[in-house]
Amino acid sequence: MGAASRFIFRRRGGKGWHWTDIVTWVWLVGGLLIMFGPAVWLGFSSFKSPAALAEFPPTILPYVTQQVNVEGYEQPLALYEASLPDGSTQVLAEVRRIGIVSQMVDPNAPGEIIRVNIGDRTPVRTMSFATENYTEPFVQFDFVQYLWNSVFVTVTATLITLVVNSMAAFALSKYEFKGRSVAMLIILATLMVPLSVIMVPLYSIISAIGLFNNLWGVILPTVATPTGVFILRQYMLTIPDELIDAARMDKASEWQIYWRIVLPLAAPALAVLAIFSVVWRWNDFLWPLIVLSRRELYTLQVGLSIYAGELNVQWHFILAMTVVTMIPVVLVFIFLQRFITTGIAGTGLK
Amino acid sequence: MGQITLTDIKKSFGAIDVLHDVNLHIDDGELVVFVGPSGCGKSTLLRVIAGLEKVTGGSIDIDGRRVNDVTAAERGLAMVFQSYALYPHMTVRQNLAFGLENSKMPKAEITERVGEAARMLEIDAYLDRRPGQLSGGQRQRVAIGRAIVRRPVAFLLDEPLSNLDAELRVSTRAELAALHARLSSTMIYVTHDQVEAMTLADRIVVMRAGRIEQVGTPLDLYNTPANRFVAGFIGAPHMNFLQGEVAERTGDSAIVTVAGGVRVHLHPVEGSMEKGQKLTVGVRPQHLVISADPTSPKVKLRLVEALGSETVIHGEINGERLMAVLPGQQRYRAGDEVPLDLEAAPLHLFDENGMRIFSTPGTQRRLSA
Amino acid sequence: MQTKSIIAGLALALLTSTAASAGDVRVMWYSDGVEGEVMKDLVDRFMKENPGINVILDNVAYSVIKEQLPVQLEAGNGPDVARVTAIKDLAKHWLDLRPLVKDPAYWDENFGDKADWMRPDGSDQISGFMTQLTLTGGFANKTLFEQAGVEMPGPEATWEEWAAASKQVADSQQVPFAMAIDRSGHRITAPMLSYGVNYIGEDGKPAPLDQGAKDFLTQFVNWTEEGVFAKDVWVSAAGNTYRAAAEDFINGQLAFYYSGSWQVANLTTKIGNNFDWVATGSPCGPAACTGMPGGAALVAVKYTKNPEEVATFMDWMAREEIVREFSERTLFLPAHKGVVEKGGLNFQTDNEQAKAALGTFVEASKATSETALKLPAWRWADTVYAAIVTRVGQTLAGELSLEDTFARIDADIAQKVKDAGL
Amino acid sequence: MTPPAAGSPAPSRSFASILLAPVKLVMGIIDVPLRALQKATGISGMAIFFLAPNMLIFGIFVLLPLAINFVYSMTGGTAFFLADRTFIGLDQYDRLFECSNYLDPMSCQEDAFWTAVGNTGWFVVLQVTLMILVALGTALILNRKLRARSFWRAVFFFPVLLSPVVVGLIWKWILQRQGLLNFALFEMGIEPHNWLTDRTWAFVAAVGVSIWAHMGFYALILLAGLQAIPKDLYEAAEMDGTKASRVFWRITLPLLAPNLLVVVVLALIKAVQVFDEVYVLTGGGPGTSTMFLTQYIYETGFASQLRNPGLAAAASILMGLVLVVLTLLQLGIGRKTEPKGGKK
Repeated sequence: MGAASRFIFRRRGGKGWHWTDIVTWVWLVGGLLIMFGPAVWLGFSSFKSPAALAEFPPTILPYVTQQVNVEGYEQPLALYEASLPDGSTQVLAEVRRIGIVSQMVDPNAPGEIIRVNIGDRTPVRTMSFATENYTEPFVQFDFVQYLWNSVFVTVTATLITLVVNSMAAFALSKYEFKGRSVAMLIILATLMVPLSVIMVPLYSIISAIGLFNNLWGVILPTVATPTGVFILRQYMLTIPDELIDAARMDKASEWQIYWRIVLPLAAPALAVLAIFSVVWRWNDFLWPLIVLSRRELYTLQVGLSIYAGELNVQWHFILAMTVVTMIPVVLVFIFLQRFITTGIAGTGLK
Repeated sequence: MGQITLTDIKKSFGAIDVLHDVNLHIDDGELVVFVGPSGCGKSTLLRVIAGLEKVTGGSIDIDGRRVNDVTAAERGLAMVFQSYALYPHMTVRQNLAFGLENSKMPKAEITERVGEAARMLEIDAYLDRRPGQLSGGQRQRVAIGRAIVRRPVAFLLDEPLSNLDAELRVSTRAELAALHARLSSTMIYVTHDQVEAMTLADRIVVMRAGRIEQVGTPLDLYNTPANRFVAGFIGAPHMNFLQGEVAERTGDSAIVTVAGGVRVHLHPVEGSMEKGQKLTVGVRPQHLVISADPTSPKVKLRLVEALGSETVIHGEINGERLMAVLPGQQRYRAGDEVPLDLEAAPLHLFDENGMRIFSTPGTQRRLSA
Repeated sequence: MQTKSIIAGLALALLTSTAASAGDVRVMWYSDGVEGEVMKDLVDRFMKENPGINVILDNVAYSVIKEQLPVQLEAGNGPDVARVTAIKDLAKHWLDLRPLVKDPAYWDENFGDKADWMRPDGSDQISGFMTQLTLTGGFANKTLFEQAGVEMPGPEATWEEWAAASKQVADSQQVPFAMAIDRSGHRITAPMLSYGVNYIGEDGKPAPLDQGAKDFLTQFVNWTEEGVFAKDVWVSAAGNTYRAAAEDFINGQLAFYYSGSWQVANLTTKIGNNFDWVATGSPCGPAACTGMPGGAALVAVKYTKNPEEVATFMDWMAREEIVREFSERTLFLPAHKGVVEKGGLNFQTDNEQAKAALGTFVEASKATSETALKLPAWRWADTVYAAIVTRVGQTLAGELSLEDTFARIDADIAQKVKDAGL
Repeated sequence: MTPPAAGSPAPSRSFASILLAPVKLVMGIIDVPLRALQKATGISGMAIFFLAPNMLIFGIFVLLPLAINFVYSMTGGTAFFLADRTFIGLDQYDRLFECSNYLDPMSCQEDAFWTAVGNTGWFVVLQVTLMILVALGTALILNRKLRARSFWRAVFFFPVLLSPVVVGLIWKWILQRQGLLNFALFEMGIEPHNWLTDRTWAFVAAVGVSIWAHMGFYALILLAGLQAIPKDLYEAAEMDGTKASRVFWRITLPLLAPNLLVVVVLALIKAVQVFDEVYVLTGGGPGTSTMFLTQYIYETGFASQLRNPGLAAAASILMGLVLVVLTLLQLGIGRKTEPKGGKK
């Protein structure tokens, strides 16, 4: 730890610990635990059997009781560490349990039955990854179909979002026209309308125009995000107007100015919006759940919800599929993370 | 090719009038400089000519064709922007070619033109760099190159040197002059720096508050400024202005008192000057000399700037400030009192409205206390 | 590029929205456990036997059935067949299979007693059948009782007796709670019925809470405050959200857990060999020893474009041997009279406890009271359930006094009746 | 990147140009009719063209629903589709406002609505304040000279990527009675506590979890602001021997003010809309102590079998009014901070 922390933290002035160094250290390590810890634990939990998931006290890693095949018994038997009346402890296999008494045998000498009070035995456990949490859904569940739907929704929605929002942002940042401030006002005002508030009428609109049970019903309502217009416009305001004048002098049409000058220059902001759009669309749950009720149209998030029944929820599958659905988002983030800060820094949010 | 005529150009942004009835004719091959303080409308006028702004009234003609409703792209002009406005995401080559591609020029010709311009401007070594990798001077050349490849009817340059450091500005200025000589096409050049205007221009257009104050060759403006504004604007350091009054007028001579009693004897004089008329006397700092006559009016020095080749003194005479450029090195210090006189100095007289009454180098002049 | 994909997408969209070709039967299905897989097998077999009919099984989250299906139905959309629980509420959307099925008499004979649960009042419509019958009932942690040396109350024991015994066990074994009951109006209605409650007023609309209801709820709240009943599960949500207390029972934290027959499979897998447990049936109250029946039905939807195929499918699914197989494999209680009467269901589990528990539930179903059997067919049942759960949850969280609780429950129900415009 | 020698094209360019060739082609084709359009309408006409697709989608899927919601709020019944609903005027609003004492939600006919309003109010105040403090602290620390800064940045940003449902679930498993936290406390010999069924703690948990989930985003905005503060200001302060705390109050904070304002407004808006993660975490309980407005609207209008879309719409219109106030605030701030746009 010492060497690692010395590597990680350069102390103020290089000599001695200033109190701010301690605060920094505590904050970072605490942050690492609090921010990453839960997700790591989620990852491990996704490999637990249903019984282990329900278990208290919970374990960090997935464990199961070890089992052995004992001569003379058809089924494998569970291994326990039992404290015997003589005070010694021994690893025994449980044959059956009758009330509070467990009948056990020594796996090496299976002849004799030893009776142990169940309070005096603790299971011998080994780490075991319940990979069937992953494999079973892959088999039963049209994973590939759901993945394709998710990818289609995410990519299409993101592309349309980028094009449509950047066009609007271009108009709102680089042109003077009647109604510009009204448009801007409307967009800002709806920046804060949560979906759940307009869900009922939106649902009736979707079903009226026949987009119910249709991936476009998931895509279209989300693509005109006010946030996207807002972020892009703020960024485009920082692009000098002279560049656009120059392009006009260079015989570029307005459309060319948009896609050959403004779009490339707004790339950092577009990257930020793309990242957010991918994350939002990929994680979208409530709305797709409402619009889609046909198997072949499910996205992954909706697909994994089928494990939530009326009376029981099959958490082991949900957890495993949640981890699977998190992977692309994490990958996108890892590859594009440098854009996030530079993009946010440049989107005029400062 | 390259004649531009502006007739009664008006431009307003909302309720604010930026240009008032501007009339100007620019001849083919001429290098005209628009000069004036910031906010005078010179850039707007340039943008109006470029087609980037629509006029509110009047008409613009290029080579006899009215272009009011012709878009910027189709006026056949090229513009060099103050910030250069190079496309940061394109290489120099792409920057140069962009406009040509837009007019659907064959590839081969684009390559040829880009190469030619690059050679001319000595930027061929940087063709595959992006603007961000170039120095200020190199960017400036690229910006000019982008205009040149277009072979425009006229070049419009909006303060193209203002982002360069002083030294580079001087050398680039010379190159621009050479370029103009070589291309011999019409150029309109906007600057707030009168030195640039003086050195480059065939003709200078001095503007103030949306109006043209005077149009003329650099020396015209220097020698016979039409009004007090032009007189003060052209020439560095700027002209001294002294408030005065006509004390005597006899025939072709006059005596004007300035700065609380200093008498200026003028001969010959022209124009209408009557006794008691208030006026302003302008004299360039270079035209003041140290008087050998100890009775001459004395200037109390406030600051002495020794530049080596010359010495600039800032002084006061009866409460009015005065500046003089003296040749060589002088041994004065702040606080000294120095007798000054006019010797072979052109004087400029302006009436109460600031309009010139007359200015002539031939006037006899003498100061007396 | 974007435009191309938009055009392609729109084309695709048009295709998919009109893709309901003749012969398709869409089944909207939710699962609590393995029944989705069993259903998939059955559907595959059906299609093999009926090559002209293409059955598409849409596995959905229960929330889709509960929240979106009603809306779809209202818009005249929806699947052709659905597995639903709000069968009475939505009865006007179900298809009458009587003229379509091969042998209506078979349906009346075997499913007739529950047919009222899923048809508009006063009609003789055949809407579908119950895929499973559920019955609420208790589970006891036998091992805990043994360890504590407390004798488990017998079959006729009262709620008080169970509470006392469980409390004794919990105290002796240091488990956090003695008893728990799922956060569900349906669940809590069972003991309320045993206390003699009647929700149904003379006009068929909800009556104000009667004395029996107030007695039990008072008792329940007191028990919870004393730590007999687990408070957690009831305060862990707002509104009428369902919460199960199964996890606590699975972890050996409860002596007695009141839930229902559907938990058998769940408990079997998750408890494994950790302790012994038994199903107890429903404890008694002053009036009865009843559990609450319930279940899910497979119904045909009126808006189908292929009623013939739907009827063929429903006929096939309702066949005695199919119902039997479905029940045996899913460990659900069957609702088919023939299957029940013949008995001898070979539930597919090698867990003796599970088999015994299922046996107990089958036995306990005979004690189901008249009122209990009426409730699933009563339109306002859910309204009453929701109001009770919402307000009792608040009471247990300390937000309402008991008196206010009763007043609020009555007011909530009255408001809903008014909202419905009836 | 060293610039390649003159004449030879950059190697990456040729690859990119192959990739972009079809885009170029399509854009070129689109350009033809658009040039004609531009000729016909002029440049300001093109502005409308650029704005149109967004406004169209926006109008259909955001504005129209908002308008319909308004109509909904004037109708009664349980029917979902407007055509099947009866007009009842302002009854739904009357019902929401029927209260004998507005400070006591329990005295209201729709006590759940007022409880939700109160909860949302408290939540907004607490969550926004605390989150901004935490985000500011994180930004200040990330702005120090750190090794592997981008790693640390990622650590704090990471939860922003998770879906609200996942966030809710993770924390539910940690905080529930038999959760990881209690287990850890138990191991350390501290009495476990039932966090999610204690009215106060559940609220604290809701606030904490939503801070956990969103803090990283705001910390990054603040970090971007910190990095934009010119270093020479700090050097000047150091030359003057200014105390660190004074540097923070007199230099850092004032120069960070525009970012802070943006963060406050965005966080406010987000906090008023709080729903998903808390819904998964606590379900609104215990009792109704973490039930927020959005949950009330969702459950009243959609999620329960006995829904009342009209009442939900009325509640959402009232919520909208509150949001409009926040919008105006945002606009005021936006005007102050945004760079000058348009023409010179």
